[in-house]
Amino acid sequence: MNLSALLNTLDLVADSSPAFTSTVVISGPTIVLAVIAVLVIILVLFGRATRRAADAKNHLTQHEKDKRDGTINGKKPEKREFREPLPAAPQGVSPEIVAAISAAVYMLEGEGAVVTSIRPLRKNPISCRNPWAAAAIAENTKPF
Amino acid sequence: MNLSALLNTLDLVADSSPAFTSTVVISGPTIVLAVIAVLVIILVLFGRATRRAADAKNHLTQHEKDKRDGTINGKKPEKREFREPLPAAPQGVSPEIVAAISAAVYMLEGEGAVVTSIRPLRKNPISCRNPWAAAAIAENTKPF
Amino acid sequence: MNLSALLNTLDLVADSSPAFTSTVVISGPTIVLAVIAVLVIILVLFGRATRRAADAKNHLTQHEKDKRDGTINGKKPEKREFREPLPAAPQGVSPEIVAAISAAVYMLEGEGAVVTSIRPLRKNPISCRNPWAAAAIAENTKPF
Amino acid sequence: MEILQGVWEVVRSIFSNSGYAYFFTDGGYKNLIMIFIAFFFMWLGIKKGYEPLLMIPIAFGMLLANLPGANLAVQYHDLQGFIDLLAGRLTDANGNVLTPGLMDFLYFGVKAGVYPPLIFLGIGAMTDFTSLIANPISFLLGAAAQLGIFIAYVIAIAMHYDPQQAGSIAIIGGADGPTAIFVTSKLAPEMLGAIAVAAYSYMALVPVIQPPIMKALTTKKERSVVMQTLRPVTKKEKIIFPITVTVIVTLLLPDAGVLVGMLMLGNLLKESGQTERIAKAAQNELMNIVTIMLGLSVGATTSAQTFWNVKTLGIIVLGLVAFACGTAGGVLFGKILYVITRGKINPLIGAAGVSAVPMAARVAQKEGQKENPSNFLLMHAMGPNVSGVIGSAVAAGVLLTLLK
Amino acid sequence: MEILQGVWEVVRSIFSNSGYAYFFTDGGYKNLIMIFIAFFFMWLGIKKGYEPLLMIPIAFGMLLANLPGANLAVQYHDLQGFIDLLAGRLTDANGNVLTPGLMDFLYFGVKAGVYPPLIFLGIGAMTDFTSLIANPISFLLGAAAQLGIFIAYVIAIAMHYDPQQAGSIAIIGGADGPTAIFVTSKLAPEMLGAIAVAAYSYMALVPVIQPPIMKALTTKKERSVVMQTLRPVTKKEKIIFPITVTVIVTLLLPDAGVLVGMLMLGNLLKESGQTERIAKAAQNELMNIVTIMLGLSVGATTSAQTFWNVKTLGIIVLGLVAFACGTAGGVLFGKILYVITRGKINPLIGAAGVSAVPMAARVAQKEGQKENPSNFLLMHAMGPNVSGVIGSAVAAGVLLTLLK
Amino acid sequence: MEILQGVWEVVRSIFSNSGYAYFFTDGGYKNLIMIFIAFFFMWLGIKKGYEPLLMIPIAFGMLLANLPGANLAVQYHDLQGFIDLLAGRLTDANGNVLTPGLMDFLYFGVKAGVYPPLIFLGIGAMTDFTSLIANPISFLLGAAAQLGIFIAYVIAIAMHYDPQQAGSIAIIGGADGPTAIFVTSKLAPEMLGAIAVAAYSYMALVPVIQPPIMKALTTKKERSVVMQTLRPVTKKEKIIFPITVTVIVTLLLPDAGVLVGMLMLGNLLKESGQTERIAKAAQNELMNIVTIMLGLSVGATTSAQTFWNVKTLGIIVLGLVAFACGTAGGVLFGKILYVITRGKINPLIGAAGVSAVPMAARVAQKEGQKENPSNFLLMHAMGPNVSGVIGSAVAAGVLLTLLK
Ligand code: NA
Ligand code: NA
Ligand code: NA
Repeated sequence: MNLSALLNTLDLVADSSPAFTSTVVISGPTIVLAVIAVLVIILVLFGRATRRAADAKNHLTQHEKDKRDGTINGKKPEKREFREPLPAAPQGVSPEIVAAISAAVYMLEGEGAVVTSIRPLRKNPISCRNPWAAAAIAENTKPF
Repeated sequence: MNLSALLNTLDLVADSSPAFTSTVVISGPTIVLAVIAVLVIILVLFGRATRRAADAKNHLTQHEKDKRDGTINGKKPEKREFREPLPAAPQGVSPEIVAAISAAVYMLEGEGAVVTSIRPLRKNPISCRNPWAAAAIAENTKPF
Repeated sequence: MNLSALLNTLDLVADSSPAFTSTVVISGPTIVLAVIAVLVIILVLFGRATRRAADAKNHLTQHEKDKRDGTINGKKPEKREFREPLPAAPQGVSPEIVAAISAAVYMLEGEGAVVTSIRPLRKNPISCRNPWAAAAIAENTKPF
Repeated sequence: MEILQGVWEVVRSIFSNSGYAYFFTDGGYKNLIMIFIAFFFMWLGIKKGYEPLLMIPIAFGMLLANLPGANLAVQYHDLQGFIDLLAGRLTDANGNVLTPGLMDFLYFGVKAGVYPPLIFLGIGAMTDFTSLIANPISFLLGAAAQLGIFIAYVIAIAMHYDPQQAGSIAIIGGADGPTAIFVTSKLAPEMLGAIAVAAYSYMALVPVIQPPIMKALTTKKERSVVMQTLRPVTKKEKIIFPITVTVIVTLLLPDAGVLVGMLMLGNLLKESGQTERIAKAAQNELMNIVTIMLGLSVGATTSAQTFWNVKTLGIIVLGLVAFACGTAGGVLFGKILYVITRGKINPLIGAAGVSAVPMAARVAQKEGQKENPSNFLLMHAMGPNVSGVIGSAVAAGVLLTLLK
Repeated sequence: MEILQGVWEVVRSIFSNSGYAYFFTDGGYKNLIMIFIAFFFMWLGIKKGYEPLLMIPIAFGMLLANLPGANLAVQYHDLQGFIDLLAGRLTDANGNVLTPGLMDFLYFGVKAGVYPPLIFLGIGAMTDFTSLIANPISFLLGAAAQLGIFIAYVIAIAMHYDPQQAGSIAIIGGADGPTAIFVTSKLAPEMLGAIAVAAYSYMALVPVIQPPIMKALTTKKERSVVMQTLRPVTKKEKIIFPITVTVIVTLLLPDAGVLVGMLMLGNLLKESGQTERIAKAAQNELMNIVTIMLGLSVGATTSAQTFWNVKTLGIIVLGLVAFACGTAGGVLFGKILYVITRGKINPLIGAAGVSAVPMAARVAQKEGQKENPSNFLLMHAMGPNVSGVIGSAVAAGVLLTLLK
Repeated sequence: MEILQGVWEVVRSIFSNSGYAYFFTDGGYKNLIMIFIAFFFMWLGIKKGYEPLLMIPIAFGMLLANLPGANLAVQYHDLQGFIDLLAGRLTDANGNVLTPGLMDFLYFGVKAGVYPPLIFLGIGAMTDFTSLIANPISFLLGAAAQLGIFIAYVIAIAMHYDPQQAGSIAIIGGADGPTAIFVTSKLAPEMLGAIAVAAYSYMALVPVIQPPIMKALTTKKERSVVMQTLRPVTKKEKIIFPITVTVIVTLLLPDAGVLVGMLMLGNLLKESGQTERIAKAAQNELMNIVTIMLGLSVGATTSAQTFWNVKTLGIIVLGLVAFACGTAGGVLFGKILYVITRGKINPLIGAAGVSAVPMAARVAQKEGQKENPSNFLLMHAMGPNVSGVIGSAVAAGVLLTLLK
């Protein structure tokens, strides 16, 4: 059954009346938030399930598990061994991420950025299968 | 004049009757084979005409002619000079073909294959004009 | 208002009569020439405006200005310093243009041509953004 | 004599009845104004770089549509009208039968609602939802930033727009071109050109519109928040994400299904790892071809009569309101999350929720870095940013459901 | 009060009338089943790699078509129905006027018989017929492997399918997706989704289905036959081949003309050496775009009512029968040729005659190598393999002629 | 017995009613002749390299259209006919309802006037108008070379062609395939195949047809003229040029608007420097796909009844006349400019005004070099050459205005 069919049975005619306008302006954001909230809940639950399955499967060492959970649950990791060589790297940001983001920022903004390592670029979260697709992403994500 | 128009005049209505079903199941393969058989005959005749024309044009030496005919008419060539260096090459398979096929098999199956020469790949019967087309062939001939 | 609507009011019916045919054959080329002539006038005026604006903006030296105007207004430049090293280069053709055209001719005709410099090819007036587009231009401007 | 007279009449008629002469007829000046507006938008696209991939085709379509007699304006508003036009059943004001022109055929893909979903397919194949999967809470920011849509709706109603027109104007606040075109082509096709142009203009102006709002609504401390590294996301999650979103959203809000579904199909083709060939086609060949046809035919809907009136002027104002309120909504919701998470979320990334991928995310990155040069918000802002695309498709579904 | 009531009604209605609620209405469970079937086929495509280029779009189209209220299922079955849908003359069971959705427009290319020939154009531009030209006798193996089609037809009739449905099911044995879709869209469009999915599934299962049949029907001696080197083929022959095949087949069997003709045009564009530019476009851009639209819209024909019934279950059984019998037919005819040529033909290459290019040829190669590690049948098997494409197009012509 | 009889009847009927048998029926020989004509054009395209990108698809379409019973000929001549065909309202001479075939759908883009403007879009994106901007006077040469069109028109009228047919034949002299197809599909669709083939054949023959005319009309001194270096052209001029040409031409001659407008949009996309992505799509993907569909469906309009008659034979003669007179017109106008500019313009470049880009310009280059080996006219000839494209689009507008 279609929603607009139902709206007809509710005598909610789309007009410029305050009643209908208020309906739109109150129910609109509510519905958008509600739909997205359902998605958030499912994603959170699914993320947990995935991690649990991964844990069970991979027999992670407690150390590794702590590290990863620390990142996800939002607890600060107590110690990061690779922190010293990068003075500017702030709490919670690994040097690889800094490099990756620096490169991305440089590409997008043309501003200078200290690149500490070239390796992480291979793991750039923007999927760059071929140069044409990469150019396409850079060029074409803009207009939409 | 269309065949289905004729079938109407024959009172051959497409139904589930044994008569019509038998008609389909007997005439169907017959027609397919007949159509293909006509093609085979034409191809064979055309192939012979092509060779004859090529012979007349190229003034082939008798030796070369024998060699080529031997391959086509299915007679074993008495001697192949380049046979010794390739122990595994069986009767009727030239080392170039072995190499080409090995490469093809390797590409398709991922199994090891002895490649004796890199040159025949240029004559690879799969037309590889550009890498994208080649990838397309490998990737896309699969689904259809 | 559409032209054909007007033609109807003029009782100019498209038929095979000498009157209509003459109308077509006289007014046709006239209109084509007139439309193009309007374009020519606008382009000439616009070209002058552009140059004047460029002059005002760039504060060209008188020497450079003369040189450029000489080319455009059709006056022969009195002297070309780089003329000697290229004996075949005729009046009004710079060696760079010779090279560019030689390369273009060579590409198109396959005939030999003396290429004096490889640099001007970068300024080749045919836009060659990528090899595929370049191939496309060479291949596809042909049929249309 | 007859011949010379005929020739003279023809040549004279060419000039006296050409488009030039038309400009001096009753109402002809409107076309002239439209042509200059087209030049203005071309200038925006070419010289200013305002979303040129769509602005230039739209502006050129606008130019062609307003050259009198060229039959390059879209002549119908619904599918039945297209059939009538083909069958020779549509007439103009003087009773002359209209003949279909190029733009009528190209526009069919807009009116049929085919081009925007195909562009969403391509966008999906180019979008990386990793940040969103790693940090689902940022999804809410992409929802909050749709607030501007509904605020603009109220104001538009107050300015005496029809509900359908108000909804079409409001969706500019979604900061998403294909969504705006899709909704407008269904609700108020007569405003399509103006709304498309406004949407793409404001999207290009994101770096100008957003920063003052972001600064006004946040404290220095909030803007300085450095966010935690995102967790890694498995391939499995990336594959299940588009399927889940399609099912959940479409079941809750069927009218959002076509946009969300095609976006997610594109993403699935990319993430599956099995269909690179067609994922590439979706994001390159198909998208480029559709972009040309969409831009050109949307521009060609702007005949002088429909475009240039007071209602169009309102679009400019309301579009800006929608954008600004959307930004504010995202930032304010970001502040709520800042409080809830005890300072773990930087409210600036809320502004990225308006979509306008990836510019809004870059703006958030830039503003954050102004307070703390070593603060890298880009990846965190990508979450709200791509969720803004989904958010405005959901808002589009709401508007279509209520107003259609 | 009125406002609050309105809001409440809207929000409540969203949830009480969403697709979720629909699942609990009369017959709603069928959609839920279909959604899980779609998930299953997505899993086959993504995880198992079963012809993912078509399986994933088909499965996603199936998912979208069965999300209630989204208007993403194909709503018509013939061209007249499409016109009626555009003109607002089609109604649902309750008398509501149907509005055309995205899938209705994309499906037009299937129903009009445009997509499959365009895919054949691309396949032709990718196919090398050299092996077939060098060894024309292998053409007969591609004909013999169509036997399965007609055996499946008899069984389908015995299982009380209509002749048109039986023909559509039988063509699965042709192991050729576009051919199966073309025939089914003409004869039994209500079965299109199921048959397309079955055809692509069994094509993906060729390496599982064929080897036991091949072993059961051949002796070790037969499987060990090493075939002669193929003669070289001139460019002239390669150019004349597609033209000849087009003329001969179309004159004998006009209904096979459109498939065979487009296949051969694609091949001519490739072999002519003069039209590389458009041959590439046919095998890349055009084919990829059509593949997306074909897959998606074929999947969208599977509404819950038509897909999930006993007749669909039969397709699974009969498709397997058709495949198995086709393989057997090819191998048995190979044995006949083995005898006639006094052991020069290896019967294994007959199995490649079902088409499913190039997988069936690889299977023949692999089985032959098991008996003799230095036996390379691949090139010899390519002959029957590509002839199987022509063979099933001819068989399609026969079925269309007799059953249409 | 019934079964055997049925089988026998079916098999017998296949052969007795196949296309082969049709050739011996009344008028059937015409199809056979057409098939051989198609072979001839294939030979021209493949072996002789006569514009193969269009000649091969056209010839293949011609072949398919004349294979009896295959339903691969275009069956309608106007848009209403297409709708009737879809709706099952068209019948053949015997009263049987016609069913739409593949070519009917592909031809829709020709009949709707969509393909030629899209090809012009691609051509515009590939064309460099620098030479023309630097030397506007050469624009006039591209206008003068359209003279052949109108001379051919008079002769065609004298040979008792309809005015519409005469105009379609005359436009061959424009040496521009898409323009010829666009005009003919509007004025005389029944001649489309013949005119397209003639146009492309003569375009391929430019290096044979032009040189004798060029030599006959010029003196050695004229041919030896070395032209001045062209001035550099700014990016701004290149951007303003396409916009200006669109506005001026379309206002003066609205019927030329669609061709000129799309050509100039393509050029603007290229020159703007902001839209490389879609400019590439216009000149590659879109153009290649449209080329295949255009060629194939234009070829499929040549049913035996319409193609092979005395009127078609006249096209061959008149096309040559149009070409020759166009060349002469360009050269003679070049001589006028030679006098006016006091020997600064080489009259040979006038011959390039027929368009046929870039072959005609190469011919001018070659002839000039014969007199003076160090004379490089290529860049100077490109001006008239590309202006010939605009010139013939303008001439097409005149013909459409007067004859439509
Ligand atoms: Na948005
Ligand atoms: Na097959
Ligand atoms: Na021309």
